Amino acid sequence: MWLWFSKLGSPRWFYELSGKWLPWLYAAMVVFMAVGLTWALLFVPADYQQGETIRIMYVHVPVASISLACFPLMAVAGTITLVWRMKLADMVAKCVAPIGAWFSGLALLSGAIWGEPIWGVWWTWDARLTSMLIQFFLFIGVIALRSAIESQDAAAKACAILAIVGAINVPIIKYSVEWWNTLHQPASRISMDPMAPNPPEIWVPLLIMIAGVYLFFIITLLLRTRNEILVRERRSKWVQDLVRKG
Amino acid sequence: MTDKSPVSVADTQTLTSLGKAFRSTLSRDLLIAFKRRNDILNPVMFFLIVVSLFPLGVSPDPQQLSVIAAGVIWVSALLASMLSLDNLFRADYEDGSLEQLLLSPQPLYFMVLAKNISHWLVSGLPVVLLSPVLAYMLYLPSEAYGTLFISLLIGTPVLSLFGSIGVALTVGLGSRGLILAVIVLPLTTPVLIVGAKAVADVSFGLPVGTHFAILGAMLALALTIAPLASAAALKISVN
Amino acid sequence: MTDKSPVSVADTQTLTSLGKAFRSTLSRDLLIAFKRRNDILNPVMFFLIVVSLFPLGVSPDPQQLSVIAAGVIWVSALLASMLSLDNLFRADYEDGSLEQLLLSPQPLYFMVLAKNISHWLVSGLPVVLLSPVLAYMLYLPSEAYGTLFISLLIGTPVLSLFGSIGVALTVGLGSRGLILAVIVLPLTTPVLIVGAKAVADVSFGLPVGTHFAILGAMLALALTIAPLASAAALKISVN
Amino acid sequence: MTIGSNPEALLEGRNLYCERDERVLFEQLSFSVQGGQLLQVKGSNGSGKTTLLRILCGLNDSFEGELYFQGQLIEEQRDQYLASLLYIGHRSGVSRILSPRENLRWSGALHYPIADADIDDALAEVGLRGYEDVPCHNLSAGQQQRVSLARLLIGRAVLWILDEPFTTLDVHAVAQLEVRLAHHVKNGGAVLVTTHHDLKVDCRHDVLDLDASRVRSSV
Amino acid sequence: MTIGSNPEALLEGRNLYCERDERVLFEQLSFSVQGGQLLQVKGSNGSGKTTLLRILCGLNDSFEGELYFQGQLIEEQRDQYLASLLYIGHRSGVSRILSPRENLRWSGALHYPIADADIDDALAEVGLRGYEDVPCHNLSAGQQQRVSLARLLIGRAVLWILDEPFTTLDVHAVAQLEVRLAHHVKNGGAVLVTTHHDLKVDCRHDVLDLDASRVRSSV
Ligand code: HEM
Ligand SMILES: Nc1ncnc2c1ncn2[C@@H]1O[C@H](COP(=O)(O)OP(=O)(O)OP(=O)(O)O)[C@@H](O)[C@H]1O
Ligand SMILES: Nc1ncnc2c1ncn2[C@@H]1O[C@H](COP(=O)(O)OP(=O)(O)OP(=O)(O)O)[C@@H](O)[C@H]1O
Ligand SMILES: [Mg+2]
Ligand SMILES: [Mg+2]
Repeated sequence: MWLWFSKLGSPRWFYELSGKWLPWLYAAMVVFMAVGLTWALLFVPADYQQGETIRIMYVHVPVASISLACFPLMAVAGTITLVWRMKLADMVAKCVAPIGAWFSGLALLSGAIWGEPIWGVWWTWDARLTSMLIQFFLFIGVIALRSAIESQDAAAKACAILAIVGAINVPIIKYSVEWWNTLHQPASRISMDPMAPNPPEIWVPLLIMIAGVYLFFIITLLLRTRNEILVRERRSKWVQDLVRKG
Repeated sequence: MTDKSPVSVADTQTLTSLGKAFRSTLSRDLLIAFKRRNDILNPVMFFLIVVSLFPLGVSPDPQQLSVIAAGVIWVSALLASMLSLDNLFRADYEDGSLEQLLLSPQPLYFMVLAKNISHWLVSGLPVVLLSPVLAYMLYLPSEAYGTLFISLLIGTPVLSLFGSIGVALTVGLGSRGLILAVIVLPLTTPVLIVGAKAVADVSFGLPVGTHFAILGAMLALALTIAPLASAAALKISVN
Repeated sequence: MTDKSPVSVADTQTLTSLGKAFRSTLSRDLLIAFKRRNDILNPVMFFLIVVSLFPLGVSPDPQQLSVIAAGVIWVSALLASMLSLDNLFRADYEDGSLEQLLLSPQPLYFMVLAKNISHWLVSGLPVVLLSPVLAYMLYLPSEAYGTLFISLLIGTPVLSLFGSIGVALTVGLGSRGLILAVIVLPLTTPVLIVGAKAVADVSFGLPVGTHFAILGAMLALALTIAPLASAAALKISVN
Repeated sequence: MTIGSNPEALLEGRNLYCERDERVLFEQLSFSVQGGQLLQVKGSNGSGKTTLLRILCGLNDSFEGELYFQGQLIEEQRDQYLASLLYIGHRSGVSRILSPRENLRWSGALHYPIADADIDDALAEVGLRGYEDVPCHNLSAGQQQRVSLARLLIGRAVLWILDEPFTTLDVHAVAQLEVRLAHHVKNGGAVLVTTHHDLKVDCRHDVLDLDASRVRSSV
Repeated sequence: MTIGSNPEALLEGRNLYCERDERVLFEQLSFSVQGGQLLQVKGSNGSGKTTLLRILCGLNDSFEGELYFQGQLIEEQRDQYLASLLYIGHRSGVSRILSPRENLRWSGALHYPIADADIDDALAEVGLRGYEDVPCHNLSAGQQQRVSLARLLIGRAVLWILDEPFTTLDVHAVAQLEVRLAHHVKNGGAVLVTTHHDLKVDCRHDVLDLDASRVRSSV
C-alpha cells in the first residue's frame, strides 16, 4: 500500500501510466459525447414548457456538477501536498484551479443563456446562482495567489492552505446563501429541479452527457498535469531522453 | 562588557512562560498601534466615510436609506476590517520581526492569536462602537440598533480571524492591497449574510436567536482554525 | 573595464528627449504590471466582488437593487480605483527607484503623468469595461448603461489623478492602506456625486449633458494640477 | 575538525543539498560546529551563504539532507533547538516605530524574562545611550544595526547565527563586535557568521567556504 | 586643498548646518570637490554621512548653508546639475520585479539614450552574466547591489555620490569597484563616497571627517 502510494507520487510513473490511459479515455469520451450530443440535440422531445431550450441542460448540468467537484479535489490534493509533500499532488492542484474556474464560468454562462428564455433574465440573485458565483470568486482567489507567489514551493503550500480553508467554507457558503434567499423571495423562484417529473428519455441522455463531460474533464486535467510534469521535470534525465526521442 | 557565566545549552524551565509571552506580544502590538495612532483612527474614519458615500451616491431619501442601512453598514464594516488587516503582519515582515517571532520557542498559535486580538481591539472594536451613530444617520429602525451592535460584535472578530489567513498568505508579496480582498472577501460572505439578515429580520419583527447562534458557531470555528492556518501560512511566507 | 573617453560636465543637448523618457517610464510601469499580472486582475475582481456583496447584504430584490445600482457601482469603482493606487509609488519608494526618478533631469510633471496613465490603463480601464455587466446584475434600467459607461470613463481617470496626490503624500509612511482612503475619498466625492447623479437622472429621462460637462471640466483640472501636486508631494515624502 | 558524524557537535549538517532557480548552490555539504568554535561561512555574492543560514534556522525548508542539534535530528526537538538559538539576518528584526528599549523588551521576552536595567545596559554598551527612547526610524542605518546586535548581550542562547552582522557598522563598532564574538566562543558558545570583511577574532575560528564547498581550518 | 570659496570646484558646500531631532549633526561645514578628486566622507554611525549626501543631491532640504555647482548656486541650475549627477543610496533603486536588464534600461534612459549591448556589457562586467533576465528578487543581497552599481558603467555623469556602495559586496567586487572609482577620478570625474571599510584607491583621495567636522587630506 505504502509502496503504491509513493510510486503514485512519482511524476515519471504517473506520466507514463497516464500516457497509456489517454487513448482509451479519448475513445470513451468520443463515444459518450457523440451518443449524448446526438441524442440530446436531435431525439429528445422539446419540453412542453421550455421548448427547445431544454437542450441547454445537457451542457449546463454536467458542467455545473463538475465545477462543484473541483474544489474538494483541490483541497484533497492540497492536503497531500502539505502532509506528504508529494509534488504530483501539487501539480494536480495547480491544474485543477483554472479548470474549476473555467467550468464555474461555463456553468454561469450556460445558466445565463438558459435563464434568458426561461426566466426572462440573464441573471438573478437566486441562491444557487449566487453560491456558484462565490465559488467562482474562490477559484479566482486561488489562481491569483498562485500567480502572485514567485517561488513554486511556497506557492504550492500557500495555495494548499487556501484550498483547504476554502473547502471548509464552501458548504458554509452554500448553506448560508440558500438560507438567505429562500426566506427573502420564496414564491417567485422557478424550480430548477425538473429531474423528478421527467421521463427516462430526458435523463438517460443527460447521464450519458454527464459521463462524457466527466471524461472530458479528466482528459483535460491529465493533459495539463502531464504538461506541468514536463515543465517542472525538464532537467531530469527521463524528460530529456523523451525530448530527444522526438 | 557585562560579564556573564559561561553559556550553556538552554534549560527550557527558565523560558518565558506562555502567558507572559502572550501578554508581551499583545501589549507590543497595542503599543505600536497607539504610537501610529492612524491604525486606530483610520478604520473608523474609513467606515464613516464609506457609509456616508451612500446617501451621496444613492439617494438621500430616508425611506430608501432605511431599507439598505443594515446591508450598507455591514458591507462597510467588512471592507474596513479587511483593509485595516494590511497592518497585521506587513511591518513585522518587512523589518524582520516576523522571523524573530517564528524563531521564538513560543507556540505560534498563541502568538498569532495575540496579534489578532490586538488588531481587533484597535480596528474592529471602534467600528462596532461607532455603528449605532451610522445606523442613526442611515435611518435604521431603532428596534434594530441592538441587533446590529451585537451582530457586529460577534461578526467582526470572525472577519479579522479569516482575514489574517489571507494576510499571512500574501505578506511576502510585492504587490498588495487588492489581492488580499480578492482572496478573503468571498470567504467571509457567510458572516455578512447572517449578520445583515439578523438586522433586517429584527426590523420586520422576526426572532433572531438562530442568527446569533450561527454567528457564534462561526466565531468558534474561526478561533480554532484561523490562527493555525495563519501560523502555517506565515512559515511559508518567510521561506 | 570598458574604456571611455574622459568624463566631462553634462552636455544637456545629448540628454534623453522628453518624449523618449516619457515612453520609457510608461512602458516600464506597464511591464511591471504585466509581470505581476495581479495588478491587472485584482482591481476588476475586487470591483466585481464588492458589487456582489450588496445583494447579499441588502436584498436580492430586483426592485430595490435597481434603485441603488448606480450608487453601488460608482462607490465600488471609487473604492477599487482608490485601493489599487497603493501600487502606484509604493514599490518604487521602497526600492529607491523613486529617488532615481526625482534625481533624473527629466521634468517630473510628465514622469508622474506617465505613471498615472499606466496605472489607469491597468486598473481603471478594466473596471470601466466591466461595468455594464455589473449594471445588468444589479438591474440598472437599460437606458442608463451608456451614461454609466461614459461617466465612469471620464470619472475614473479623475479618481486616479486625485488619488495619486494622496499616495504621493503617504508613500513614506509605515502604516498604509486606510490612511490613503481617508485622505482621498473626501477629495473625490464630487466626482462620485456628479457621476452617480448622471446615471440616476438618465434613468428618469432627464438630460445629462451638463453632468458630462462638469466631469470633463474636472478631468481637465485634474490633468493640470494633480501631477504637479503629486510631484511636489513625492519630493516631500522622500525627504 | 571532524567532518561527518560527530556526536559532540552542537549543530551539524550532513549531506546538505540546495538548488534555487535550477542552480545548485551546494551539494554534499557537511559541516559541524561545537561549543567553543566560531565558523565563518564564506563565499562570493550569490554563493548561498544566506540561504544556508536560513536553512539552519528552519526559516527555509527547500533543501535535502539532515540537520542535527546535539546529535539529534532538529525536527524532533524543535522547541529545544529554538530555545538555544539566536538569529540575526539581513533584516534586522527591529520595529521602526518602537524605540530601541521597547524593541529589546519584546524580542527578549519571547525567549527569557529580562529586566529593564539589563536592556539599558546592553544599549549603553552598543553605544546607544541617550537613544533608548527615540523611535528607530529616526536612527541611522548603523544605529539600527546596533539595536539588533544588542540582542546578543541580553540573550542566553548558546548558538548564534549571524548573517553579515558587520554591515553599516563603523570601525569602532566592528572591533567591539569581534571582541563580543570571541567572548561568547570562549565561554563555550558557538557562532556561525557570514561576512565579507576580514574577520579578526581571538578564538577558535574555522572557515566554511561555499565557493569550494568544503571546510578548511584557518586557525 | 582649498577650503571655502573655490570657483574651480565641481561641487562646493559652504557653511552647512543641519540638525535632526534637536541634535546638531554638523555646523559651519565647508568642503569642495573637483574633477579628478575622490572625497571620502567618514564618521561614526549616526554622525550624519547619509544626511549630508542626501542634502547634496537635493533629496533633503532641511539644512542651512549654500551649495554650489561649478561656482553657481545649485538651485539656480538644478537641471544642469541633475544631468551631471549619479547618486546611489542605501536603497538600491533596483525594482525587484524587473530583471537587471530591464532595470538598467529604464534608469539609463532617464538620463541618456543607451544601447542594449552596452547594458549587457555592463552587467557582464559586474559579474552578472547569465542573470540578465532573472527577476531581481531572486538575486542575493550582493547581486542586487551589483545591479545598482552597473549604473556607474553606463552613465555619463561626472559627479558620483555613493552612500556605502561596498555593503554586501564580496572581496572581489570590492576591489573591482575601487578600481572603477579610481578610473573615473583619473578621467576627470569626481566621487563623493561614504564607507566604513578601509578604502584603497589609486588616485587623489581626501577625507571629510564628520566626527571632526573638518577636512583632512589623507593622500
Ligand atoms: C447563471 C445561471 C445558473 C447557474 C450558476 C446554475 C448553477 C447550477 C448548479 C451549480 C447546478 C448543480 C449541478 C449539480 O448539482 O450537479 C445546476 C443544476 C441545474 N440547473 Fe442550473 N444554474 C443556472 C441557471 C439555470 C437555468 C436558467 C436553468 C433552467 C431553468 C437551470 C436548470 C438546472 C437544472 C435542471 C439543473 C439540474 C438539477 C439538479 O441537478 O439538481 N439552471 N445549476
Ligand atoms: N528620518 C530621520 N528623522 C530624524 N532623525 C534622523 C532620521 N534619520 C536619521 N536621523 C538622525 O540623524 C543622525 C544622522 O543619521 P545618518 O543616517 O545621516 O547617519 P550616518 O552617518 O549615515 O550613519 P551610518 O554610518 O549609521 O549610516 C542620526 O543620529 C539619526 O539619529
Ligand atoms: N528568493 C529567491 N528565489 C530564488 N532564488 C534566490 C532567491 N534568493 C536568492 N536566490 C538565489 O540563490 C543564490 C544564493 O543566494 P544567497 O542570498 O544565499 O547568497 P549569499 O551567499 O547570501 O550572497 P550575498 O553575499 O550577496 O549575500 C543566488 O544565486 C540567488 O540568485
Ligand atoms: Mg547574503
Ligand atoms: Mg548612512
